[in-house]
Amino acid sequence: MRQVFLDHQSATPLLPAVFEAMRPYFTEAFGNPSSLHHHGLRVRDALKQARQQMAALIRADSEEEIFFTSDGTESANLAIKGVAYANERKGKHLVISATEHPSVMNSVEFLEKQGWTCTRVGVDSEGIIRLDELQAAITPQTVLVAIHHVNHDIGAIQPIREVGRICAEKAVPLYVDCEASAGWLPVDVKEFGAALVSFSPHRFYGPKGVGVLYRNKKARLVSIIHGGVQEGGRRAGTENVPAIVGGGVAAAVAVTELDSRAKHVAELQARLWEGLRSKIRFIKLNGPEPGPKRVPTNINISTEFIEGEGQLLMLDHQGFAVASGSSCVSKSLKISHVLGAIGLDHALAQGNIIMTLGKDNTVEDVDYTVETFARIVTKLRGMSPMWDEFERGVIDSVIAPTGRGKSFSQHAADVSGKPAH
Amino acid sequence: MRQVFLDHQSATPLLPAVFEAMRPYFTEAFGNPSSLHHHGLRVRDALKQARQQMAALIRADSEEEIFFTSDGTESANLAIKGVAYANERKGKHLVISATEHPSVMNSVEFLEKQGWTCTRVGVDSEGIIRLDELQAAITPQTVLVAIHHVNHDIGAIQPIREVGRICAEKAVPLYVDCEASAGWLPVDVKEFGAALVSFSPHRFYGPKGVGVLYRNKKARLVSIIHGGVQEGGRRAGTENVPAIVGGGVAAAVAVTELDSRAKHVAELQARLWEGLRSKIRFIKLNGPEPGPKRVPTNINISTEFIEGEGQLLMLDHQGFAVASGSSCVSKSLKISHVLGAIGLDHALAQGNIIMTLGKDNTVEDVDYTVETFARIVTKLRGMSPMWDEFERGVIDSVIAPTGRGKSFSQHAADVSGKPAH
Amino acid sequence: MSDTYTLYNPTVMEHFMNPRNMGDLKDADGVGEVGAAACGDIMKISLKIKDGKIEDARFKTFGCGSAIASSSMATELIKGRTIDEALKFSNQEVVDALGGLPPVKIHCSVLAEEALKAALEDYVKKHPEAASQVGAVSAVAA
Amino acid sequence: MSDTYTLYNPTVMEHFMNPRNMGDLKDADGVGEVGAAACGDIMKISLKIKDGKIEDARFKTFGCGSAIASSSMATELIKGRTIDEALKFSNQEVVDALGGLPPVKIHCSVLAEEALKAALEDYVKKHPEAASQVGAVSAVAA
Ligand SMILES: Cc1ncc(COP(=O)(O)O)c(C=O)c1O
Ligand SMILES: Cc1ncc(COP(=O)(O)O)c(C=O)c1O
Repeated sequence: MRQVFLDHQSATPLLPAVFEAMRPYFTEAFGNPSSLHHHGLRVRDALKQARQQMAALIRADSEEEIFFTSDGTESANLAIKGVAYANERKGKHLVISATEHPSVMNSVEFLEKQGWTCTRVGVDSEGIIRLDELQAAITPQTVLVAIHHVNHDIGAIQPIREVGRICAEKAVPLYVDCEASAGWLPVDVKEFGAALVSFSPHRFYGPKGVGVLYRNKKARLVSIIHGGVQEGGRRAGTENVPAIVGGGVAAAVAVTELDSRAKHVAELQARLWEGLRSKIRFIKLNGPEPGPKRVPTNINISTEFIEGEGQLLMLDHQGFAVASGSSCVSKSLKISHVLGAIGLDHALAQGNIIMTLGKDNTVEDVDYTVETFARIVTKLRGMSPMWDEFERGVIDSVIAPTGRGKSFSQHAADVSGKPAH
Repeated sequence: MRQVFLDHQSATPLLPAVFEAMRPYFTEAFGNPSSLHHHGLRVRDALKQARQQMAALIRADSEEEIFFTSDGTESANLAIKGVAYANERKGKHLVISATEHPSVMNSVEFLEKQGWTCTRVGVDSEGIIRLDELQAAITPQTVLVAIHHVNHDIGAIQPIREVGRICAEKAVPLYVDCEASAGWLPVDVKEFGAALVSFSPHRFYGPKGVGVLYRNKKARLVSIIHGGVQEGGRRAGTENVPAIVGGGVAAAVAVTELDSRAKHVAELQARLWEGLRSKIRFIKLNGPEPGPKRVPTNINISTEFIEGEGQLLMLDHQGFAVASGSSCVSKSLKISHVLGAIGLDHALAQGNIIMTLGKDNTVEDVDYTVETFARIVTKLRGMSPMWDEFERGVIDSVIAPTGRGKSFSQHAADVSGKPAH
Repeated sequence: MSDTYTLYNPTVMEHFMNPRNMGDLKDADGVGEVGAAACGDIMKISLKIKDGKIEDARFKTFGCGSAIASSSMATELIKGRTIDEALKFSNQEVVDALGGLPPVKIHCSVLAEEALKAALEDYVKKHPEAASQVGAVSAVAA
Repeated sequence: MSDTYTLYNPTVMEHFMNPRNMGDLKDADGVGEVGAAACGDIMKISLKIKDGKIEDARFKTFGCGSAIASSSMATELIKGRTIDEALKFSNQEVVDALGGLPPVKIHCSVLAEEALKAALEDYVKKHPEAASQVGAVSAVAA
């Protein structure tokens, strides 16, 4: 069966060159970088090179500002908790946006249990942070502001330079989670005014098992995984050498291919959304229109009157890999908090599908996706009591209201006897 | 040049079968186990199999008791902090041995800063925990006892069954760090009476980048890396699928080869120590004699009147890879705390070398090591003012005292004007 | 491949991809529509009842794969049963017939049971003459 | 390979593997032995001094590779210098001549400087007649 992979947000295949670069570090150069003999020193050199490659991707001055962790989640935990613990005496207040990734949100929640407080700055209906709210949120007790570069769900690009300027004015370090942008959009730690930046090579054709944290030397940071003195004392534990080496090569390739990759996926993104919007009624794009405010890999749509998991399963059955922010696909049975934060109607959040493009997707993939997806929508609407009730005027559309009938939420509340969210 | 790798404690080369098992998970089955489409479900199945393989190695009942982390250090952090935070209301006291790995020691130190208290139970001169002290250390506030199975430096096997019995009597969960034993000695979580057990496949020919934590369902454990709901909510972050798969295969191989590997290295261990002791004067074995109280991979020696880093460097120059617990090799300029805990004389701690055997070492390797090492000792003693002063009766030997001269420590204090430790 | 690695077992997948009894019944004798507040699933079951027996059943479902499969299976199971039998119907029958559901999806089968019972209740409301046969309805539905 | 990947640079390794001036001097004119409490390194330097000039120098060292290389290099550098010149000797010369040491190992070069100065001090003690030439010794050694 024809396979179309449209879930590059969750995984990317390893570049063959990356695999070849990793290969010798499994059996031949298998040393531990902490060892003082040549087996250890050889891989220590390899780590240094990888650090330089990571630094180059985000235009950091020195490889000494690069720390390796196990993934983007751990990097976010280290950035948030490591800065919070290091500055405990200075203050115990944090500022984040309402649409950060769970690795940031839940690190902050953990600190809240330990006595920290946090202000969550709201976003507009496109998912862009409200700068005036941010400005107002920072207090003399604030020790860290954490705003992601690009949102993982809806692809909204945040005005990071402005955020950086506000933080610089207030002299508060800024942590920018670049997991959803690094390798696809230019990241420049100095232009961003970022004290900390995290990303993970598995998002741009590098291996799983390695996360990166950039830290400007001026920012205080303590370790959160304790033990030996690996990574300059900032992260204990035996380094995952092959993954670090592979991640470095993936970063080096990303530096050279960034522009062409971005251009390619931007064209597909525009075509995909144009195709979907023209073929399917009652469909909504979540987040900004394709263009300067949206990462070119991401399309996040809500298709009215049908639920997301069903769409995902039928797509999978036809060979298409996508994701969804519907509550039925999450282990917590909650809709994505990002869809909540942009004020998306509950019914539309349930019909959510996320398609993320990659360098190997083609125009044919996109056209085939539009065509297949339109058929699936028709099939699922045929099974949906909501579609039927919409057609009969019992409930109304949120996307294109007709003025007839009650809302989905009202209807769901009526039939279940409880409010829908 | 002939290469003899005697640092299996720090690294092991990947088994070819493990590499082959990992290979498809880089480019072909590259999915994210959190995804609901077939790319994700395929790797989810693979993780389940790896969990079963890990469970089998330590005779756990169910793969649902296995959690994946990034390495042994993180597993130790999760065990210690995850149990401490989960039981905060019950009590804030921990009990560990004085010779635990830094990942345990430093996790505990971190908790101490947050208000926990900890009792460090002493060991005898062979490094075996004092069970009476352990018994006395446990209080009604104790929420966790952490005692490693085998010490990483001196290879001492702890009487874990007795430790487990004491913990069971006192109804306190026991965490056993099996990083230095798993894959080399039988580990049986039930026989140990362990609520938690950690280990890492990179210690038995598996890949770096994965650590394992077994947790009995009855033991309460909260997550320390926050974010998504991977690993049953116990460890957020994208799983390192290839390493997990490879680690599972390494565990499966270890199950079948454990006895033959152990027998092989035990023979080499006896021969190595016998050779060293007969060829080199003033040399001491740290930890128990080869036999039931010592892991068969480890030889830890102190060679008097010369320093460890120099020995290590000269060995490296001749193609031998070893480790040392001397202060000159550690980034913190401190001798291994394990050598301190067994009350080793400071001069002997400085002359420390650790040789750890693996399945591919041979009798010829061992004999060649003894011969080369003896030559290196002669060369370094020829350069050492201490050797000269010993021969002239200015200072005395600790290993075989002659009754003439002062101690090294006294001498070092005299020449430096400060006490030696 | 899509067939080897699926979120649900093959029976569930088969009922999801090729649902039985999908649609509405013209002149249904009883219709029940229920919803799960948390998850947003909505399920509607229509019944054709003759001589105290369920002659036909149809469903429409807004919800995830297991919700669709559960309603498909529930309507399959219920056809031919007497009202009294149908009133004893439990979600576990759906789970068993589907060969199991993931723990987090069991509520989908509960929804199917609730939709069926709502439809039976509706039938009794519209057909008070049947109330004697189905004395248990109000007790169950309460 | 061992030659490509070494803890120290090739100059340091060369001085460690083939130390210059290793040993003791029979009838040394000055001997200094110093130790670093923290690290346990001990370094001993013996000097042969004639007409206010260091004619020969030897070392013995208990310590790590950089301690041995530092004493080898220090004895090399110091030979032929006058006492006055030797008294101005700084560890930085050793570091530079070795082409650098890891930051954590700089103290090894300091130890070499100290051992040299201790030997010079010993010389002055044993040869009070030389005190005029070396007025600075006590100040330095204090
Ligand atoms: C914006 C963002 N931050 C953090 C993470 C966590 O990274 P990882 O999956 O590498 O743990 C993700 C993962 O998808 C992400 O999209
Ligand atoms: C006994 C023991 N525990 C924990 C660890 C830490 O494991 P890792 O190196 O996988 O982080 C080690 C590592 O050497 C060890 O020997």
